[in-house]
Amino acid sequence: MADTVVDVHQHEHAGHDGHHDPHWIVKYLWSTDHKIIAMQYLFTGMFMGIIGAYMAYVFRMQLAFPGISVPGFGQVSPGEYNSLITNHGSIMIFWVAMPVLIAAFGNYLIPLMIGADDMVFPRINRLSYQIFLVSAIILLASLFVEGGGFGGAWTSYPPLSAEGDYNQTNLGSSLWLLAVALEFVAFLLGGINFITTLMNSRAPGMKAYDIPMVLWMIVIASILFMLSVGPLIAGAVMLFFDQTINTGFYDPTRGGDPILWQHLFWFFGHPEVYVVLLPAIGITVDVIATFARKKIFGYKLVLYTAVATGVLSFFVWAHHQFIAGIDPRMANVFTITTLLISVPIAELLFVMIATLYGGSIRLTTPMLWALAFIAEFLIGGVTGIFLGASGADIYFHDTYFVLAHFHYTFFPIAIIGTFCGFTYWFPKMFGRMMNDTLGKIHFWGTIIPFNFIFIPLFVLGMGGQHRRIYNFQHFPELAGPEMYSLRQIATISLLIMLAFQAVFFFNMFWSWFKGEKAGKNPWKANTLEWTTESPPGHGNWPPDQMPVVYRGPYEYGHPDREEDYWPQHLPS
Amino acid sequence: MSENNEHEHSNDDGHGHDGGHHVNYFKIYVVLVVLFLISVAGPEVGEMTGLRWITLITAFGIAVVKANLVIQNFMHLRWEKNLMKWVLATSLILMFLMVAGISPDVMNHEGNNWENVAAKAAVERGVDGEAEEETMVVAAPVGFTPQGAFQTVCATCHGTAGDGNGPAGAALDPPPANFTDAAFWADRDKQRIMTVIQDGAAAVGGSSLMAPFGALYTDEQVSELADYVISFAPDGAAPGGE
Amino acid sequence: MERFLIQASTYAGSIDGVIMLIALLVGFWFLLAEGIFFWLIWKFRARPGEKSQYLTGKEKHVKRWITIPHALVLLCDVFIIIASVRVWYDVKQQLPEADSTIRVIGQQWAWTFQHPGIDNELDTDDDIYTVGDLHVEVEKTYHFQLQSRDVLHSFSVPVFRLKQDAIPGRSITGWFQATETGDHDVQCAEICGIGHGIMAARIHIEDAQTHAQWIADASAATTP
Amino acid sequence: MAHAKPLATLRSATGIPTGRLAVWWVLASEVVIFGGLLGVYLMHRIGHPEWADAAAHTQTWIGALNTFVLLTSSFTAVLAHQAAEKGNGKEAAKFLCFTILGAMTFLVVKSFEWYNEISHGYTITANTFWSFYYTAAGLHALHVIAGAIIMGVVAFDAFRGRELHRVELIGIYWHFVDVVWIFLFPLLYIAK
Repeated sequence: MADTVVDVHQHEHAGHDGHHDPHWIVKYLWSTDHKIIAMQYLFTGMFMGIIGAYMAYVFRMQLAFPGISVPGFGQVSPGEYNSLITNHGSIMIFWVAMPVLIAAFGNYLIPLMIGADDMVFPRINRLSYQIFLVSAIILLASLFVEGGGFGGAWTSYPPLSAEGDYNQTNLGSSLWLLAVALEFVAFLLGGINFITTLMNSRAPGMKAYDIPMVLWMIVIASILFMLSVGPLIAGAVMLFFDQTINTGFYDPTRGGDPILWQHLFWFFGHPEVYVVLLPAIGITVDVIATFARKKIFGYKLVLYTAVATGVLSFFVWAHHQFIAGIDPRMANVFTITTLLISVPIAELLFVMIATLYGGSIRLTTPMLWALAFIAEFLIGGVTGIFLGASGADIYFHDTYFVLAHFHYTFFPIAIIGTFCGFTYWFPKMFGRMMNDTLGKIHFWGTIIPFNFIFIPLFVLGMGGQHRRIYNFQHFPELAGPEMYSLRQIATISLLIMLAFQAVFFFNMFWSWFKGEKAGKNPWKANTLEWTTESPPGHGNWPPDQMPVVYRGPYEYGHPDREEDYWPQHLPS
Repeated sequence: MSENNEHEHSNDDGHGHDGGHHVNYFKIYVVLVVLFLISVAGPEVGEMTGLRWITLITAFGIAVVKANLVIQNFMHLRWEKNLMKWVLATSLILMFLMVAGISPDVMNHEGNNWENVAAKAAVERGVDGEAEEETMVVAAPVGFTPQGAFQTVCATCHGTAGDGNGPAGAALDPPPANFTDAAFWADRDKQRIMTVIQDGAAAVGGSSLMAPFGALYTDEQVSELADYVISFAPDGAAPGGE
Repeated sequence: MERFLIQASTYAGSIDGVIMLIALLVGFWFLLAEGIFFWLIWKFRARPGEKSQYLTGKEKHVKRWITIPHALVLLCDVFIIIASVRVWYDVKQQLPEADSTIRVIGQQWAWTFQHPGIDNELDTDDDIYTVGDLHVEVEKTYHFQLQSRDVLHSFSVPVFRLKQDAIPGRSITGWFQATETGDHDVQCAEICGIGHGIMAARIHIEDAQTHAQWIADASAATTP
Repeated sequence: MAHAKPLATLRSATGIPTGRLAVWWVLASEVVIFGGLLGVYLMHRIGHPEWADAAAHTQTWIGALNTFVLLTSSFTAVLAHQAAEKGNGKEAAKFLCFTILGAMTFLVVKSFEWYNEISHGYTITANTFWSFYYTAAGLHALHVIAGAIIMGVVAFDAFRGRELHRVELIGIYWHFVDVVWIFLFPLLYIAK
């Protein structure tokens, strides 16, 4: 099959390099190997995550103890506060959740789990990471330009975001927008690679229903991303022109419309939630199946509900705008579609819970993370119903209730999901086992404070506290001592949680160099990545041993077998 | 590997219908050019007969037909697997969905309990009309007194006594100006105070926390307000008048 | 909800009613799901020598454990939708006859309120403008016209359970009727720049006498 | 050769060659970018009948000339594909060069047109109609430039008889650029 993109130059280049070790820069920074690119995404994402967490620390300190000089930052001015919350949100979603969950796990797992030697377009893959890196650098640079970083919230509603006169951060907001747009381009390139690879490059014998769920989810997420981001890219170009050359796309006095941006943003923004959710669900499903030693409860059910969720997610976007000035009649339509989306999501969670039934559950660290995902995401899911119902949303919109709700969804997705996947595939990535005790200490040290951060925020939200206010002293009803004690509980819990992350980093580096050797298949799992060396060499498998697939990925506890697992590549 | 080989493969594997597509590309091209000519001529006919729908049909109807011809025959979508047709159709349908969801707000200029005043004004004045400074007609407060204005608006931050100790001022960084401080008046005149009230302190390089309030008051009122602000200055520190 | 914040408008109770209904329905599902979840983790913990069961999820008697809750979730959704849409209709779509109309104008970073004055008509000479203080009479129906001068703001009165964004270029009409006297916070609920955190106002809900007195005083103070 | 092109690229589980599959996905994402922009423009245009006065200043004949140029270049692109299918790299390169020539003509005409309009004061900030006009046509022109550059590379390879399958891929992309213009033409020029 030669009718594919073949790169002659790469051949020649590769021919030169073939027999001696390339310079480490070429090997680690200029590599086209999907595993190296995955690591680049993973560590860039982690680095950005640390920056995002630092921002959270600074503004939580300001909220709990207004006016103090925050250790490691100094006094927080209102402008800095706005910039911190804006960039915290943008970083956590665009530069942490997406690169880690989709790009890092996607790049690492797709070729390994479908039995291919690399992505189909390795050089586009590298380009994708490079654009992503540039976007991250631009974003970080935007924090230090004159006027400071952009402070108009991650939703970037015009006219505030469009006019320097309004946001006082002319350059910062343009750079922010540029960074986001470049990040979109990076993920479009990456997404095309993921989709094409999964569609075309599966190992012989691997049919559509033999693909591990995590890959389906990553690819469905990529498709959702590709189909939803287009209008926002167009909208971002328009906003960029508004900012830089003073056009009037979002200026009501010149025939534009500020509501338009909200629609374009959320037409992308809501599917985006599922773009990051689905890979996390996929990781969880795979981990649960492995450690419960169970076939997942209804493979097709999970797949179809995921697709249904994806399709429905295009019909619900305006529930972010119920009271934002859209026509009130439209709100009824979007209430109905929004509540309907709870059905497939509930079904996904039911299926995950039902998978536990009849299993033989081993509570390893990855399994704890997977179970925590379900338990915590349920809270995020049920509180979403309040916000999707237009009547209740009149009160809850833009309060801390919303904030606590989406942290209860994004935290399980981006943090719990990442730790789940990372601890599960760590042996494959680095060839050594992570320390289980340290892993469990880190787990409990993260999960317990997490709840103590956000449950007080639910209460504050119900008390009418609005978001994005840097100091509550101007609102007598919010400045009471009981309100402050709730804020302080949240902040102190955050400090405890951040402190426990040190355990994770210690565990990671220690296990990386000193951990117990993992072997090929430490978890006794079925999928193809466990059939090669840990870590896999270049090309993943020796060319003459490319795997062939004989069955689905979740054949655990099969009655015909003595062992409780049945790898995909073993002939019957 | 031989390039020729590769190419032959592409015929076999790529299309599954060897020897090209048996399309007379030239014929399609001629049809496209003819359609194109009609679409250009359409508006002329429409203008002559005064029938606007002729223009619309020839313009957009033909665009759809032409696009379809190109997509089916030149892009060979006609011979492509159904899968890709579905993908492209989905992306197109999503765009219709998007337009359907957005148009009640953006295309219409009024709806249930709301009215897009600015857009209506824009339609009203046409493309050549100059936009007014302030489309929203908000009358300046009647019965203005400088004291009253200062106490309701300015005092929130600058304090009732003009000493910068207003309830909302405590959290601000930099703190609100203290008008009773002689040092404050060392390099300020009335014109600057008026500019700051109207355009905000950022307009003179100060803190952006001092918002522009120009929309609230007429020029005379701002002048009166500035006089009132100057009256806080300690003896001898007040800047000269105009 | 009253535990957190008093209800001071006619529709605050019905909005809280929707919230309570959702809390009951989803609370039930939440507790049920978490209960089953933890029970399963405990029940099917790994025991040496015991192999897991092989269930594909295709068996009908197993599958109904998913399909029945599935249908019930849908049913609950229908209840929530009906309750929610009804309240939404009352609050946002159908405006009752107004006793008085006020105008609320947001700008960076202050609220300007235009009260109709003695003649109870807006845009006349005796209108009373205030910045940061809204005076309304209890048990009277008010319409408000919400406008913005520069960027998006959001007029939020938590005790009324009322919130509506102000959009530059648009005039959005809404209504409220206060049920209790008192002074409460008005917040801006849409980020509007550096001063978003200081964009506070107070709403003064007064009885008929006090309100009339205020109108008289304010008119006297501002009439030249 | 340990570093040979990945085996993954050579597989085709769907039956669609990997390169073409990817191009279709690129186009799907382009459809939503242009679809979003044109949809938004359409809504504004219907909501603002007064823009017809601004649209009256667009030069239909220049737009028509450009439409014809792009149609013709699309035709030569498909002829290049035909030649490539027959294995005739030189012929394919020749037709691709015609297509590039078409792209160049398009851009020259476009710059002339824009120069003319800007000198009359119809700049991108003159009115929101003109903002849309320049943004939509500019985004399209960007695609024309990108297409022309890639086509140059493909033609260079094809002339030496290499990578002939790429002629089809760039062709598909080029036809898409043509299709976008087919819709831009009536939207920006004809509907007045």
